Amino acid sequence: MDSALIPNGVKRCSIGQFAVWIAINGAILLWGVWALLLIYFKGLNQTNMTNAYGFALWIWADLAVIALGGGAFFTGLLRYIIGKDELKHIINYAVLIGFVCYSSALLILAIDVGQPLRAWFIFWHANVHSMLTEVAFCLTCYFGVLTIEYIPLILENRQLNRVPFFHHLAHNMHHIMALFAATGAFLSFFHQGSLGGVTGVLYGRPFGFRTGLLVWPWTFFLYTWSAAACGPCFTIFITRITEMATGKKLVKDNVIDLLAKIAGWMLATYMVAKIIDTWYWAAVTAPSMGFTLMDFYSNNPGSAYGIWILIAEILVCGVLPAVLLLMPSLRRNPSVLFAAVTLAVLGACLNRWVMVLQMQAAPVLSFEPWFTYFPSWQEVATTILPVAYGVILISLSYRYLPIFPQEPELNPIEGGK
Amino acid sequence: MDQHNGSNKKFGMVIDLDKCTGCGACMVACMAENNVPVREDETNKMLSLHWMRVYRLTNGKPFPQSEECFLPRPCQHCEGHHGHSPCVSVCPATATDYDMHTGIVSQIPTRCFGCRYCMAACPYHVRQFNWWDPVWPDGMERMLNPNVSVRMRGIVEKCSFCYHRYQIAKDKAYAEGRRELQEGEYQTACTQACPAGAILFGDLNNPKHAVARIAQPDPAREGKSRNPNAFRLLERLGTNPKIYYLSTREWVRKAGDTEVRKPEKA
Amino acid sequence: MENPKANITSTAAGQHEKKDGAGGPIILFFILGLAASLVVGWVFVPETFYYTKEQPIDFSHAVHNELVDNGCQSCHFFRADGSYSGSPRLAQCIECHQEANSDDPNEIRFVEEYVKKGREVPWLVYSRQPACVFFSHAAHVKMAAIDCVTCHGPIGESDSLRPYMKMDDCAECHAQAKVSAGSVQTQKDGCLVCHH
Amino acid sequence: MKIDRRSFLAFVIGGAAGSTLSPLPWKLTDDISIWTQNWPWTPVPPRGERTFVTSTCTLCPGGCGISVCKVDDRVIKVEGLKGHPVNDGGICPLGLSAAQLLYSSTRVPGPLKKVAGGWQEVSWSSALGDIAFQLSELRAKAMPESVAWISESDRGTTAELCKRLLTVFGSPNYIRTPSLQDTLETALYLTQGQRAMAGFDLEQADFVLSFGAGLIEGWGSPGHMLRARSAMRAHGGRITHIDPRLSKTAAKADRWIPIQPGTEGALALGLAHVIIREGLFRKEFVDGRTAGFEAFKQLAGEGFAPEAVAKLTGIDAKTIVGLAQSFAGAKKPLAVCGRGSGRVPGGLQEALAVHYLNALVGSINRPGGVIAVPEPEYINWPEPEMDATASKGMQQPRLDGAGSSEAPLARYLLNRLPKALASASASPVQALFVSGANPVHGLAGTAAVAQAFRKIPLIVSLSPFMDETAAMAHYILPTHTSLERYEDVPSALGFPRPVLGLSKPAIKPLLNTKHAGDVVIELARALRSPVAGAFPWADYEGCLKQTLGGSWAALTKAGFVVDAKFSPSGFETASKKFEFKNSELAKLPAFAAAAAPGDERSFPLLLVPYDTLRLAVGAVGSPPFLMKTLEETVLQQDDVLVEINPSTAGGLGLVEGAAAMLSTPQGRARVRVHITDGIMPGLVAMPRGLGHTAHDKFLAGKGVNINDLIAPVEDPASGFEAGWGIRAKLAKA
Amino acid sequence: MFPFSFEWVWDMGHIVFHGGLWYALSILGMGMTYCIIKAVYDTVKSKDGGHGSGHH
Repeated sequence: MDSALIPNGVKRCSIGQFAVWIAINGAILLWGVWALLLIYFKGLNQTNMTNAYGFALWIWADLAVIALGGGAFFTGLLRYIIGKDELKHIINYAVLIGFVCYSSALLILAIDVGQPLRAWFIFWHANVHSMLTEVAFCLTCYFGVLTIEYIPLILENRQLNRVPFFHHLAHNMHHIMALFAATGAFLSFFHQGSLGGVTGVLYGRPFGFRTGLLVWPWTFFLYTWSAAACGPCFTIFITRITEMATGKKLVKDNVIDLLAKIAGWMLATYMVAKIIDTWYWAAVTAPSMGFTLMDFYSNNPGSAYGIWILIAEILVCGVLPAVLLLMPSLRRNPSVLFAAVTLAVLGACLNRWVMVLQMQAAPVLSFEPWFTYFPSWQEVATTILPVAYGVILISLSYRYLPIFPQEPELNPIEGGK
Repeated sequence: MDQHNGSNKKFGMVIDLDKCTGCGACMVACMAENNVPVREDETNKMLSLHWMRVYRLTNGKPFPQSEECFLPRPCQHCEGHHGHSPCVSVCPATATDYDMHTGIVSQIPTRCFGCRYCMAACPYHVRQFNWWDPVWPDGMERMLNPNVSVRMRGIVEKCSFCYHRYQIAKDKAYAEGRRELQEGEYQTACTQACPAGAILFGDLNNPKHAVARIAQPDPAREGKSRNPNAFRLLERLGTNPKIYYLSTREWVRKAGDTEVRKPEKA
Repeated sequence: MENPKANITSTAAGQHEKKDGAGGPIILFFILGLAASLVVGWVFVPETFYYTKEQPIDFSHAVHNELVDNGCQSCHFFRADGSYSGSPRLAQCIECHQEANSDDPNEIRFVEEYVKKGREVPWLVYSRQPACVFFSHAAHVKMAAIDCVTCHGPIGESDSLRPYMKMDDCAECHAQAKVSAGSVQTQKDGCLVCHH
Repeated sequence: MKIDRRSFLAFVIGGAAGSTLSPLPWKLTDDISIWTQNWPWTPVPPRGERTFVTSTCTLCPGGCGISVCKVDDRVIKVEGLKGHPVNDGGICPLGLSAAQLLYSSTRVPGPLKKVAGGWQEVSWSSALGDIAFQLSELRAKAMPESVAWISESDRGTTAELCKRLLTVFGSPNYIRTPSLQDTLETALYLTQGQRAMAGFDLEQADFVLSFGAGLIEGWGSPGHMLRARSAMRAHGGRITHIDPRLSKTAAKADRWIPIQPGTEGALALGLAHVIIREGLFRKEFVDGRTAGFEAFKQLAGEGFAPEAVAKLTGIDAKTIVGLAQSFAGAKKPLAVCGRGSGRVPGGLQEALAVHYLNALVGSINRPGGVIAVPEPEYINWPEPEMDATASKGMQQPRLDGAGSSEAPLARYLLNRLPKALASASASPVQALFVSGANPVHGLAGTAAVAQAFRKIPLIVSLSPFMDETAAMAHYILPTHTSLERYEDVPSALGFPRPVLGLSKPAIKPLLNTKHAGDVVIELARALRSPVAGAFPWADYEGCLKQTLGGSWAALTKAGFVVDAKFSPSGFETASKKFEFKNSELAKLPAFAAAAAPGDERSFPLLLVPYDTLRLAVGAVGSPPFLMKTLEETVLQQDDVLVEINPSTAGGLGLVEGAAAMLSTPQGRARVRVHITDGIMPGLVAMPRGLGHTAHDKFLAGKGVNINDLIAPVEDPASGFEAGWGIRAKLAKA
Repeated sequence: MFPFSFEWVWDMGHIVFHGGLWYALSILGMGMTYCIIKAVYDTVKSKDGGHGSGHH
């Protein structure tokens, strides 16, 4: 029925099957939309946030998807600026994933503010010294870049591409994509960094506070670095999942291997920096503010904020995947690779979780308790909403756009057209 | 032609914790003065709006060595380094500001769009979010103070040192042809209400004012007090607050510091 | 990227284009849309969305200003605490208007509807500031010696009223006069100077 | 020209371009944001002229001066009155919340009559007419004494008007609600021969020994006590507080000595023992100005040696001796008693023991001591003319037995009323008026109180609020709130000097309410002659003005007048001395500590009430502001938290915040626990003032009324309510 | 209402921030403008080419 829209040389499931898949995800999406409407009309009292937890699940989700969406800028950087040409076979997908991540991040930010109707004040009455302003500006601009990068992909749809203007536009945009990618990398560097800066500058919060370089705390650089390390891991992770879901090989091993190797190096170097940072923070910064490392970790057995979380982030989800990715023999084993990228993705998520939520849970005043928080269903639903939206957008894109250039070659259609 | 009146003031407080009885008058005075709404259930203090909150501190020792102390906590009006208090520089929309002429950290509800970054920045939890529409029980909206605007849902609010009282006091002075205020002409609602006289308010820059005499801020050490019984909350963080607390009990002074962590409650 | 496929589609599209004819009508439609939305935006919406309200009583400043002894201060004055009285209350009006002093229908209506019933007149005040603004008349009139007309216009002499001021108007003057440039953020006035 | 998809697209693009060039989207964006800044459902208080009304707070007997801030005709806030001798600008949280009571949604809008279990609005004349008719019937049946009146105060013109109405009607049954005042004035009467208010010059004392008195938790005049405590400390005064619980007073004291509850009187005698034994008493006072010292010496000497007292109180003997030495060694020591805020009169012997302690150190009628503050004498109305019915009625014994041979010293014994009602087959009270009191919530053993009240055929409530007692009434004749009325305030509770205050209306009455005094006058008028004849005044305001006479001008201006020349007079006993012993004292039974009701085996713990200034007790319920200030360790959602020691909690397997079932011989209630080291093991402490069933949603249904769980305990010496706790059991829920 | 009323300051922070921001935005804007104009040009050219060649 929709065969005219499906790219040439590839096979897609039946429209019925596809419709069911979209419907399932659509239902989840609608659930999220319902929660979103509740929040818009009734206010943020629909969440379980408190005055101690001003930032909660959403901000974590925001930081996490942006970190993971970092695959787009970093792969773009590698492909267009550094000239790692093999990566052209995965760049489309990296861009798509980035687009999903960033649009989700913006959506979540729009829910998260108490006065969405005047959220534009952040642009209009901007305080340029606020990390959040930098985040908002760069995020929006970079989302523009991702849109620019995604548009030619849409225009390459078989039917759209028949329109000469679209065809030429796509062609021209591809032509100067390096320029856009470079601008995107510039913007990404700053907003990934400012997200790190968000907690790093909070000198009233010794858990998050870091010293740094000029106006940038060390977390500024760590966030950019970790996004560059874990973003590609997420690209590989989603690619693998897509391959599992479609039952097809979509990207050649050498491409994945190259990206995994680079990600491994990035992760390894990031971990070195992160460990130094953690040590410096624990040994110098925090004590100068009257804290010891263990003040930041709850002594309660079974606590969500025990020291285990630091061990998990650095060793299990940092050093371990870095090692796995750096050893060619290991990373070439598909299962090990998958495990490694999964851990790296978890590591980035855990890092953002800790920097946002544990920062607020840990009391600063000696007479205040550890604060607890558990998200309300509305928060969960609106956080899952982008996931459903991402699945739908990826499914649509996969079905109708030539996302994977290597797919026809890897999956020749019998009696091909 | 800077029409600002004379020298820079640095309004601040001295709260004598030995005098404070934890009666709660300051909280009520603040609520009544500043149109802070009340909700049916106010027992979750982290969902409750209170510009002034009285904490109960314990020395953590077993019966009968246990001791308690009450600590009223308004906005600390941190000066940080040169006015860069923890919350001010983080606000993306310039809804909060530090005024060098008064030392007051402002919060403008109509500019705020509710990102809550300042709440995350403030270690004292003085910044609170309007999770709900402000609602007054039927008829009680008649006691709203027109000098303080009612804050809408979805924004952050906090203690302003009753800035409107400064404006009112200045109006009176202007009417009498004066630019400068006498000590005591501008008082916060909590200071005025405290039946124990535990709260003093005034200009820390003016050595004639009681607050300056008692707090004895040392400008060379970011306002650290020279009074051995005085301390400020979380001084080591460099927040440079303008609320000085007095206590003759060492454990109380320590509790205000970051170094002593309370053993966690199960 | 380029492949023969694209060439084929492009020529196919070209063929299609020919059938539709030239771009003339498209530009026409573009202009139509442009014009329509400009009319909607500049004329229609302001006409429908924004409306003028009539004062409950047609009050003439000019007439009153001639009759009173003390100019504006006769009705608008500073209270002992330095606050400004603003629009007069009924109690003040009654001092002269216990009974109608003329056969002016407005005055008669005022006496009948408000004075006799003891109701305050719900004047519509152009210069009324929103709840979040603290405006000190004392600071402006007494300290800075600014004339009433500077902000209110020659309202005492006419019935025409100056449109209300927006924050930018305040800001302009404050920036010029550097009223209280104590803000760390902006090195200009802090918001608290006017807002609460 | 064909209108196809592309033309449409062009049109849309053109439209979009045009819109961006028009002010529409920009103006709309701006307008929307302005709309969010002025949401119509966010109230905007109208501006206006700010004025202040000087008045006196009448929400408690504290007599603090207040300044009511108004904007036009709205009351904005109540502030303390600077320069007032009692509170000098300070104010307690309840006083601050008075405006919330004024604008409370629980106010009764006009006279109500209960019809078939529901409320029917009636006119004042019909309500007063109906009530007068029923009262006349009682008079006709020659049982005027079956009318009773319960009020929180027995002083001032309003109380006098009520008493006068009862007198000319023929009933002796005017009953003041119980309070520490009962015991203190009896102690003064017995030892000094004066009917006076006990004032405590805390401010000038240098060593205050508090036997559980919640000096900063509502005891006496809160506005004064808090200020006096600071003033006292400023000149180096110290406070030692004796309390089983680390109350706020204990926490703020210089020294806290936990004690086995109920043994405070024994400790006082123990201290006296040491003081006498070591000869630390002020000889010049004891020798020169007291009588019966030898008898007291004997009393304290026998059985109150430190070791014996230590056993009883749980305070070791060395501490007792040391405490006695520091107390007697201070220049101006002052001992005070009365647990918590002094809601419960307590045992007379205990009050006497503490009073003797003051006498030993000479702290009677001197700066820094206990001062007998005489009743102001400005109410000099002519004796009313009484007819035979009235005279006969007035000769009947009081229903509460106060002044009878059983309780000769007591003037009012409201605690006995429920029993008196319950024991009779037909209710001896045929008509009950309740003004400025809420006994159904405030008396110990509320179930019995409510049951007894249900027997009364006519209950008339003069409450401004729909409180628990009003809810039980047959008529509600709503009175003005504290900010709407005139009221003379003859003294400030516990203040060491006479201060006459005037409460002035800050605002015209908002609702169809009347002054209680006017209700009395109009009721009298409706009862016709001879009752009406005793009330020559047109209205209450006229009566007050006339009564206050020359002071009126000063009172309306400043809000108070002080007797600058006041100095405490001498003793008015037969011996003109302070009497440790006299014939009346001799009649008192031997000193014994009151035990808590209940069986120790089934109820291993002790439940004790505590007071806090953040909860109103008595005639008014806590307004929303107060409820908001409650700590999270007091109330969690609708559950009250009871305080227990970690060792108590450990034994019961309870953790912080855990739900538990608290049972006493009186009843059971679901509570949660707050584990704190600030309480003696084996004790359970619960705040007074919660557990309302009436009032607004901010108060009703929150927590438990401790009076549901405790039982009345009668002091054998006086008949006063002397309960301080009850045996209890706590179990995991 | 306008940022220039109050919060705008001509200082290093604003210059660096807005400088960087507008630099990036101009590149994006100019890049897209170029692409669109070029695409229009290419479209017209290829159409003309189609005519000329008489292909199909």
